[in-house]
Amino acid sequence: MIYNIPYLVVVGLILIGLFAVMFKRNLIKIVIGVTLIESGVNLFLITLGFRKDGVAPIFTGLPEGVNYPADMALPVPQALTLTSIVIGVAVLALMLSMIIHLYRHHNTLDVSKIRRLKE
Amino acid sequence: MSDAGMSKIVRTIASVSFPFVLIYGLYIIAHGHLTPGGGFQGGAVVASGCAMILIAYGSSWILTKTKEHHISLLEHAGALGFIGLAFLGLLLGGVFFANFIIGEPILFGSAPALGSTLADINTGGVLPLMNFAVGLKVIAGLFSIILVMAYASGHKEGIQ
Amino acid sequence: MSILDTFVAHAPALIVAIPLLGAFLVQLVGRLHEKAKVVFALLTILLTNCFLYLLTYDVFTNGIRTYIFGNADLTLPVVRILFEVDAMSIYMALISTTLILVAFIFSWVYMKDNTGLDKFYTLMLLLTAGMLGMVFTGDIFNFFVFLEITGISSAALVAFWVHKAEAVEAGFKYILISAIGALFVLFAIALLYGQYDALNIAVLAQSIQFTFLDKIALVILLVSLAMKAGLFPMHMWLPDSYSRAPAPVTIGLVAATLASFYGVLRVIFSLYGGIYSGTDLALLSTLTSTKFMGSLLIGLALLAILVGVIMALRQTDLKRLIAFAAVAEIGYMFLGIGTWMAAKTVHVDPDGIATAISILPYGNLALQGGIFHLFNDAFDIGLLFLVAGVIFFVTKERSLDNLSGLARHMKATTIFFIIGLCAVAGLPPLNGFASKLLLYESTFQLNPILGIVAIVGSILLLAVFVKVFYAAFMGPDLIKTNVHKEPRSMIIAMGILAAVIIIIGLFPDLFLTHFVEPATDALLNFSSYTNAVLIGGV
Amino acid sequence: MSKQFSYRMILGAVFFTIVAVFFIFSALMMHSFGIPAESAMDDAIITGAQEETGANNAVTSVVFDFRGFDTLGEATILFTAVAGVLVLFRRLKK
Amino acid sequence: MFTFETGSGFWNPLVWIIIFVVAFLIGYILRSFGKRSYKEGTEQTKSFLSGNEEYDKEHMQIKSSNLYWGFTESFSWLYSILKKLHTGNASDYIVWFVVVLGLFLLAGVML
Repeated sequence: MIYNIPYLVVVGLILIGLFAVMFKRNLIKIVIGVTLIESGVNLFLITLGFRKDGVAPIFTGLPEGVNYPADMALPVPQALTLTSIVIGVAVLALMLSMIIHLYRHHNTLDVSKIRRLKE
Repeated sequence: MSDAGMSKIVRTIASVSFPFVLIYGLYIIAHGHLTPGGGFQGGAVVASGCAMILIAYGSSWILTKTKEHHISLLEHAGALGFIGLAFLGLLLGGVFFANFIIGEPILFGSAPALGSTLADINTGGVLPLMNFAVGLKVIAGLFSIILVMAYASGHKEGIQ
Repeated sequence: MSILDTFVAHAPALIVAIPLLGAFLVQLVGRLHEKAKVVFALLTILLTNCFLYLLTYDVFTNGIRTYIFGNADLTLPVVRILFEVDAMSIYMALISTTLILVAFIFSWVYMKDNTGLDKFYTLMLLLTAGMLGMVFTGDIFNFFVFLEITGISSAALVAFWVHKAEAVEAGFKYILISAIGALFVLFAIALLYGQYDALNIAVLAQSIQFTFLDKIALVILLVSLAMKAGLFPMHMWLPDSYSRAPAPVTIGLVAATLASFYGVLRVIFSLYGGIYSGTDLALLSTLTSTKFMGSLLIGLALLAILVGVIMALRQTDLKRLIAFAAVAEIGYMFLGIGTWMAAKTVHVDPDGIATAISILPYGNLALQGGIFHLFNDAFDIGLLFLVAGVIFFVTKERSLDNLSGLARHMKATTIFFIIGLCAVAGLPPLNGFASKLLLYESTFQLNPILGIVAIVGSILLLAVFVKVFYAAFMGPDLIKTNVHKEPRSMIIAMGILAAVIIIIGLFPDLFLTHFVEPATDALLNFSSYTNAVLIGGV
Repeated sequence: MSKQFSYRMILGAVFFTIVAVFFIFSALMMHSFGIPAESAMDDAIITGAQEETGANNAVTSVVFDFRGFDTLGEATILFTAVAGVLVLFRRLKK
Repeated sequence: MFTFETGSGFWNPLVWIIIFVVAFLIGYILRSFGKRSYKEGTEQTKSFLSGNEEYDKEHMQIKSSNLYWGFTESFSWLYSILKKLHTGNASDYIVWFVVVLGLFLLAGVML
């Protein structure tokens, strides 16, 4: 059970992010919530790739006595996390640009006041 | 961040440290197939160095030195280089994304010995080239995003 | 190996790579001449279409085709990304490329007064590449990447008219929804990866045990993709973004929404196909869960139909009205899936011991209806959005209250609107009826209420569009200024869609046997999907 | 946050709790941290990386070779974001 | 080629078109029985509104928001619920996502 604490941290991050997106009214805080969910998912991916007493999966200057693959961290989750981080940057950039425009149009960052499209 | 840039102290420190950041980022890009790092990571380092200059000097100053579409051109070059390498793999290696350089007697062509080895930059096939293409793309892409957003938060009318 | 065979062999990669290359090049080409970018983008799409037709012929004659990226020296397990193209993927790809082609033709005149057109075409090509990648990929993480490409590019396109507050608001809502949905998809992928150490859909499908974590992953995948496809309580972004995007983008969004719907299909029928398509007695324990989920999907689908049409009835904004009709149409598709999921029965012998599990024939019929309806929805709703786009282009007016007597000026548009109206409301001679008939008959056998609600929704949909026809096209000529004839490129764009609608309306059986049934069989035939990767080819 | 409790807050809170409970349960039911339940694919990659791609860094070989198409998609996403941001901040008058 | 079976029925667009043509013919025949002797431009072609003056064409057109007035009025209770549902608040969209996620988790995982 003690070994599941990293997963609980992951779930905690995702839930905090989700809570922020659901109940916070400031647009910037909503975006922070989205990035929190994203960090949680990234952390989850990295956590899946960890192997106890493992080294990084790089052969340059590999210490003697490391028997690969059994003692190496999994490389695929790291690659997936890299992809996911870049995607997160892209989404963040676009969201913030839209918020700049929303602020110009509505002069507020309150999400409950930015609702010209309803019903 | 005011658009006029920051004080002289910040500017000087930024200009002095910028070359080091640049070198470090390029090192990470170039050694992507040997040590931790790669195109994305190194590109992000260089782009953060560019962002430092941007904050120190202000976006208007940057736009007097370079135009946004020149940076955009660099980004296109990176993207085209990447997908071009993939297409070259189709033409020369028979499959999309084939590693067509490995095993050939050209730069990056040699294969490393199996197991623990020393760093030999002349390995990896198309991987170092792709690292460079992606690095160029990330530098230009992130920098143009930051530049445009910094400019737009100070000015009402659009860029370009 | 002839040159044609080479083309066919590399077609899956090229169909996605060519729009990508075009997207990277279109801004550079756009510097040469004002119209060069449009021509270049159109040529890119046409080239993609050519490769797609080659691949279509091949897949419909020779079966599933896989394509592995990179030199495949490692054999098993499948480590490289691969594309797996079956009849269902082809079916979806044909819908998306046709809609995008129409959107490009339509945008020729529609967008000509805007700045930033090179980026517009870049984003449109990226949207195309994203959708095609989503439908072709056989790797679940790759699916996520293309889902994000589709989401980001379409969000930027929804907010294309940044000087309008509503457009930016719709764009923000869309990107929020799409980011959250995609992140939860990634979370589910990570759950699956952590258990089976595989990302290939076929490999995962082989090894899935339907444990607690698998169920959670299934639910998360299903709900987040359903949100991106616009299922009922999560449909609210859809009218917002559909109504505020420029008309060519709306067509692209229709296709993107359907690509997400394809994701739902893939999750249910391929990734978890072993549980859902299987009739093994060992699956008895999973039966209640699947049936409950099917019933829940049916319930939400019925609500989607009713809420969609009832909300559409009181809308005055033309594009928003059509978007609510699209919500109802999406409800019909989910009704098909839900009925299929709920149509599993257990045969019990007199002692009360289960002897066999089987899927009732009306379940497959409902699925066929749903998949047929997917096609019809894309083209009918697409045509109506194009008509709305023409009206907006000519009159610069969104509200139906200020429109009247348009039939006096725009005869072609009126005819196309009538065709779209009849098709979307399921009036008999056109294609909408054929698919809805399948849905009515099959859902009626599950529970008569379902069929009745579906028919009521259809009738109300007719009422909705009769209102539009009366308000916008009939009546006195109120708008006297600025009304000119619709440009020829728009008539061509609408004509393509209308022609497809009429042809399929006249020959529903031909289409059903040659396209819908192979697509449905490809979905239902779970073992052939996995074997194509695990035994053949790789 | 608003002071009064609206229906959406109650609805959201109830279902948020349900989702939270399920997520926490799934975290507890994951395999133990540091001991991957299954690692056939990753082991094959680690053993094959040097030979097949000629790169000492297995992660780079995954990023650019084994899953190179993902990286193309990722680069495309960055490209999309740049195009999107430039579209949003473009000059509106010709 | 035209017909497809649905298990308990069939559908053939040709039959429908033939019925359409026949109905059109019947309508045309009935129309040809009508009187040809009305005079254009006289009172015969004017519409009769219980003796009231005929409005201008502009005022005769019913606005689209008033078109299904009876329906929307009698279902106003439903519309008030639906209006409350469609708040247009971006956070609410995520709330609904979480609600459906919770529902499906209850239905699919617990059972």
